[in-house]
Amino acid sequence: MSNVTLFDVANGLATLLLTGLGSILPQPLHGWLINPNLIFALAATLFGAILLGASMINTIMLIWFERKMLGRFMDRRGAMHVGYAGLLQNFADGLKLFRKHTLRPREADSLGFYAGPTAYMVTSVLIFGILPISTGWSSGVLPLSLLLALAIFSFAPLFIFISAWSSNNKYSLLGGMRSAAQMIAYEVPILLAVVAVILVSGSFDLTTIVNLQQNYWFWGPLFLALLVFVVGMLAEMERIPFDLPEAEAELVEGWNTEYGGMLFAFFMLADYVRALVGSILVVLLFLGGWTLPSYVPSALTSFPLAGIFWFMLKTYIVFGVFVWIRASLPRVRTDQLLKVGWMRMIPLSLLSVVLAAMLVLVRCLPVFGCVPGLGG
Amino acid sequence: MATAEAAPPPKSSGENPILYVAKPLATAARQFMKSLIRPSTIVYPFERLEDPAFRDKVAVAAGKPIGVGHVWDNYRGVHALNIATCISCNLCAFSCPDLCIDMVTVPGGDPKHPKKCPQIDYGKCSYCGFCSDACPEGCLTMTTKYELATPKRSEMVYSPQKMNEIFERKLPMNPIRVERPSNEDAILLDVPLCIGCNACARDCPTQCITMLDIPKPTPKPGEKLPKRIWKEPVINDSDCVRCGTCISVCPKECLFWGTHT
Amino acid sequence: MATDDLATQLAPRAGANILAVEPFQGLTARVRFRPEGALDVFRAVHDDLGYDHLSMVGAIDWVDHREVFYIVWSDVTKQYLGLSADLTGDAPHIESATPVWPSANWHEREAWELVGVAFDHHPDMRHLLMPDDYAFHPLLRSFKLHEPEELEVKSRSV
Amino acid sequence: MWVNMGPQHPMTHGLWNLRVKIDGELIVDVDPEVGYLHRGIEKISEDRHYNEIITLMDRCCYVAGIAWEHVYIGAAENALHITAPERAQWLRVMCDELQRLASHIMWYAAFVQDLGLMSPFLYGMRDRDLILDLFQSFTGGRLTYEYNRVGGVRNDVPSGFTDRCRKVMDWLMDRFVEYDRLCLGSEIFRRRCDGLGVLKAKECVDLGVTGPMLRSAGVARDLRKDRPYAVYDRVEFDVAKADAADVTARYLVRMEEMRQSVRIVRQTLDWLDHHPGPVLADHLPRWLGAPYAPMGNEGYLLKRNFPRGTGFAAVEEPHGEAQAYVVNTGGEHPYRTKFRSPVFVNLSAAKHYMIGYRVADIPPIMGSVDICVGEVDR
Amino acid sequence: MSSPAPAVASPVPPKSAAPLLETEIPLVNGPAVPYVEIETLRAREFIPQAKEALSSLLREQMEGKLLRPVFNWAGRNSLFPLHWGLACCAIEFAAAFGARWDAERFGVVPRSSPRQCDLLIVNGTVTWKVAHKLITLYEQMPEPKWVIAMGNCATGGGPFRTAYSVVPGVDKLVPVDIYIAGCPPRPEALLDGILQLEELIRRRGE
Repeated sequence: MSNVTLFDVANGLATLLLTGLGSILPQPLHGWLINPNLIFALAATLFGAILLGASMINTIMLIWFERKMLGRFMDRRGAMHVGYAGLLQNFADGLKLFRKHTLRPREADSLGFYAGPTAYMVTSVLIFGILPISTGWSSGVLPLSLLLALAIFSFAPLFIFISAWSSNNKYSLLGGMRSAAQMIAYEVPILLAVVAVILVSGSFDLTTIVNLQQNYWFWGPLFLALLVFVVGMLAEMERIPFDLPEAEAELVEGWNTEYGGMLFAFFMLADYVRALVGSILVVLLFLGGWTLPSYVPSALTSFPLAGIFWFMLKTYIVFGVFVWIRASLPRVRTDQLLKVGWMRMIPLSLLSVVLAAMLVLVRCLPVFGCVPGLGG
Repeated sequence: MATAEAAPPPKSSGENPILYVAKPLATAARQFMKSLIRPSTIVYPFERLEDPAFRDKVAVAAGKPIGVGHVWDNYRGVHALNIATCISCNLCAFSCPDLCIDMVTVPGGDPKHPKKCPQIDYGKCSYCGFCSDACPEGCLTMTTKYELATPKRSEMVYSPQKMNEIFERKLPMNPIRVERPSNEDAILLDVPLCIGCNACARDCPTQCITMLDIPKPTPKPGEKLPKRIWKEPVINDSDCVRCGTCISVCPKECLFWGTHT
Repeated sequence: MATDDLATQLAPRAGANILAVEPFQGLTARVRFRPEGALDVFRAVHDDLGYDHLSMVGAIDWVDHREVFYIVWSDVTKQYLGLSADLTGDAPHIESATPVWPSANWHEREAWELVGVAFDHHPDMRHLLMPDDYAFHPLLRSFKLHEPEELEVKSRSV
Repeated sequence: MWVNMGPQHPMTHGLWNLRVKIDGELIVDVDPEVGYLHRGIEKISEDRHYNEIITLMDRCCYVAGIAWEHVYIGAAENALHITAPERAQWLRVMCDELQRLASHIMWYAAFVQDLGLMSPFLYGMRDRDLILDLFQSFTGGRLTYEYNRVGGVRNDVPSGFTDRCRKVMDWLMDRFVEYDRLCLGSEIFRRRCDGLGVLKAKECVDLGVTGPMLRSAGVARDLRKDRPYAVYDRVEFDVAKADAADVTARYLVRMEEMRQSVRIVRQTLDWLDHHPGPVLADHLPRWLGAPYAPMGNEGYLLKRNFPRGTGFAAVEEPHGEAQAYVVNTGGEHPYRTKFRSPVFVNLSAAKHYMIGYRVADIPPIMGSVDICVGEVDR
Repeated sequence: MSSPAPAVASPVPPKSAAPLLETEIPLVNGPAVPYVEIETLRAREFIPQAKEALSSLLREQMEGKLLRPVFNWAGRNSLFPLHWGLACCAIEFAAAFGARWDAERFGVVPRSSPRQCDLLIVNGTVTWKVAHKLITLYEQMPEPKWVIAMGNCATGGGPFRTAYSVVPGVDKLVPVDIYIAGCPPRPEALLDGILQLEELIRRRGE
């Protein structure tokens, strides 16, 4: 694996930029620019920008990936005329929405109407700053990064409800209420499923969790937790079969009915950001992150940026499974959804916690061998 | 009475949460595999179903239901008009349920009886094909041209010349033609009413009416002869296309539809 | 003869209101009745003859009077039966069939709206197809259609 | 809280408005509002020749155009005392059944999409296009066929049609299995549709509900069997029936009807292969013949004693029983036409099968009614 | 110096652009000025120049010279039509989004809420009863927006134009950009109409 970290890249870029700029500028500026503190500040900014840009481009590619894949599931082609194979389609969509006139209904609450989507977008994107992508490709060692990510992830119902309520539309209101109920119901099983992971790994740090999966990915021993986590994530991402809040058939567009233009783009983008984050979390917690099993030939893991490559590949495959589910299942009803959430998912997740605890107690997995790095 | 109980719904797969959705997932995955190579989509501006080569190509694509063979030639699209053979009989305009056909003058007729050909407003046309069924000469047919989008409403009105251009492009035309019924009514003359004015013979598009002299009767004493020209139309039924122009121009309403007895 | 049977069957309850039972193309028969005794006829047809399914209610404007016709179906005999009543006067009206056949509801709303036949004691008489403030009865013969543009208005029958 | 679902709403599949009073997620009251697509077909018919009304019939119900042509033609032929030749009757039966297939597949596509299942919409449209291709190969239109004429049909099917049609039927039979796997095989689908929108047999009869909705309540009523028109007494088929009277039952009935339709189409194809003949009646009145020409003046029209009469016909259309009532007073236009649309009645009963369910149930219930607004409003 | 916007290295600032500097800045070859101070002053010259450049950039953007082609490209390649069906043409509209024609290839994705649409496809007969609702829908759509009248009923009332309840042409209610004749138009004709609309948008440079 390459040892280049994201911060190295950002630092190098910042140094290059500042020295380059400084060299063509007259002296006092030159002096100010070539300054370790400034370079560090710029590097941090660049770091964020790269992260943001990369995640945004990834998100947009994710939309493209979904559209193409859904197309094949439906025996059609999907976007294909804008750019090569429709690669530029989503950029066109975004630019168009950026230009559109933003309308606010007269009776809508001004503050909530604008603040809701913005906050939703911001909190969704914020998670990218926490998620490690590969060794060194993270924002640093946050001991509680997993908890932080999940905490930020669960902000969404609040902002959805704010924007739904403030747009003063009956469909929006119904969608917002459904969304809030659904997300709250599925927070619990998700967290419990994560507890199982935490029990086994003994760490709240995502990087540590991934590193512990060098030899054995957690999906085997913690299969139940994985199932609960995936179903819960589907609900949190509001994708079919759990896309009730924007159930197109009965609530026109759900809670974003009244939103157009850039605000709608925020919603759309943030939804896919959350989908990406969900897929990434599945990969990080259960599928070994950027690691590959040790019996894989080293040629596959030694080329530059191999970690990122494998990580993204896994992420896209997980997302592909989500798309597959979307293409073949109808949506469930609100009461069924909540029933499944409270009466099936929570017991299952509790069971998974118990199983994980037993694994830790016996310190050994009969089939998969010992889990390294167990605490105690 | 024979009734088929609709197949009883299969038992629900129970509480097994993994088999909940296995069948639809498998079906969708199968479709995914099938359409990986070539989905059923026709890449429209580049591939066209009316293109025979393309139809043949997709017909052999195994298991892909793109079209069912040579069905296109029968489509009822824009008309093609052969101005040269049009006889200005007005039948198309009369048969149009939507009143979208106007007979407009085209160059080529003699000044006294200008040649009139149909001009069709495609913003009103319902593409029913009644006009081409009615056309006795087969000069108005429907082609497979269907792309009619335009930013201007006025461009939807196709003049006879424009339809003639379409005819000259030799697009595939609707091959199914309706036979004229064998037992058609003919145009009959109510002899006492006729004044021999020649209007029918003048306006007949097929020139199948000839005015024949009839003997002028000698008036009996005290009887006044009707004021008229002593001629009478004779209609050649085999040439007549039953357009009814003579009926509509007859000032005395003495021509009518009927069967020869 | 089916028509005679029908007449005898209807006689006990609605005999006085039956004007004629006549054969009709496509139906078993058509029963012409007096509009005043409409409800009796409906009850007799529904209960005694077993025509429990009302298919259609329509009205025709015959310029001098208006006709209301009902088509009913019996699951027992598998036959359609027509009922019809002639309404005269400036404000033609007839008793609503909704107490006997609930499905008459929308049909009668439509007939009132389009032909202007009033149905007494109808539970929900509102405009159905036209906007609420529409003031005409378009299917009257006196209501003429016209070409919206003043282009070639040619007569259809010369 | 009254919520307006329509006229522009993804659930409606057309232009109508479902006013729903909801309490939380529960439906308390409904009030369907129609008429947004009222085009006055009955009035326009008064100004048209008998054959020209056929173009209106195609547009009356746009998913079952040729079945509506059959309804109207049946009544008009009764009114004019004309009988179509045998081969034309067989062709009409074949068209009706092909149209039933197309309409039911369209229903399947729309209904399942309402449940949030996206792929079947695409599969349905794909398979329906094949039937439309078949239609196009002999009528020349995809949705608006203009194929029936008073006294028969316009033209015979082209050579090679029957083989192509058989191939498509085989293809469709395979697809029905796939449709079932996607819906019935999915536990989520069953949980959403079972016990939904129940309308029992007694209520159905009282409210005049017909078609698959009635048959799903256990009443095996089908005009094709009960009162065979055209040549339905000469083909073998079974009436699909289910007992649960809910959305799943309607789904099952429609799927079974599609299979029966395929069966009928195969029989008609066999017959058509072996019995050539004319498809348009002889001795039609002048103004019904193939070329339409001006009639002559009204006086001669009356002199010639054209037949008069009132015609009535009922046809089992894909949505239910469609009826037409044509009054002919001896002119070249009908005096009055009146059409009975099955969906109109099925929709008027909405109160009885919607109250008490949830907002999320509205799309599947309304989808199972199979609404075509064109024929509701006419 | 009357020439506009001198080069970056120009020692003399323009009088009109920076009168303040005129009074404060000593000439370069005048009395001795500390080097640092001169450099500082030079740096301050950037401010008006950058302002100028930025404002001209903005002006160009306002006039649509700069990014308009980009936005035009984006706008015409992602037309979201409103998902609603009026009559017969709605079935062909749906068929155009079906597997065989797949309008999504062109980035045409139907949305249910008018707020998120930029293309109103009037696919069917418009009656007077629905006319004001159509206008409302049109007004709810954010600018820029386009209208396609699909089929003859939307174009001019079609076979029903004589009827008492039908609007003879949707252009009586909203401005129409593209008319598609046909009754109903084939899905290909609809796609052709959408492509023509894209061409129209490109030509107009909206």
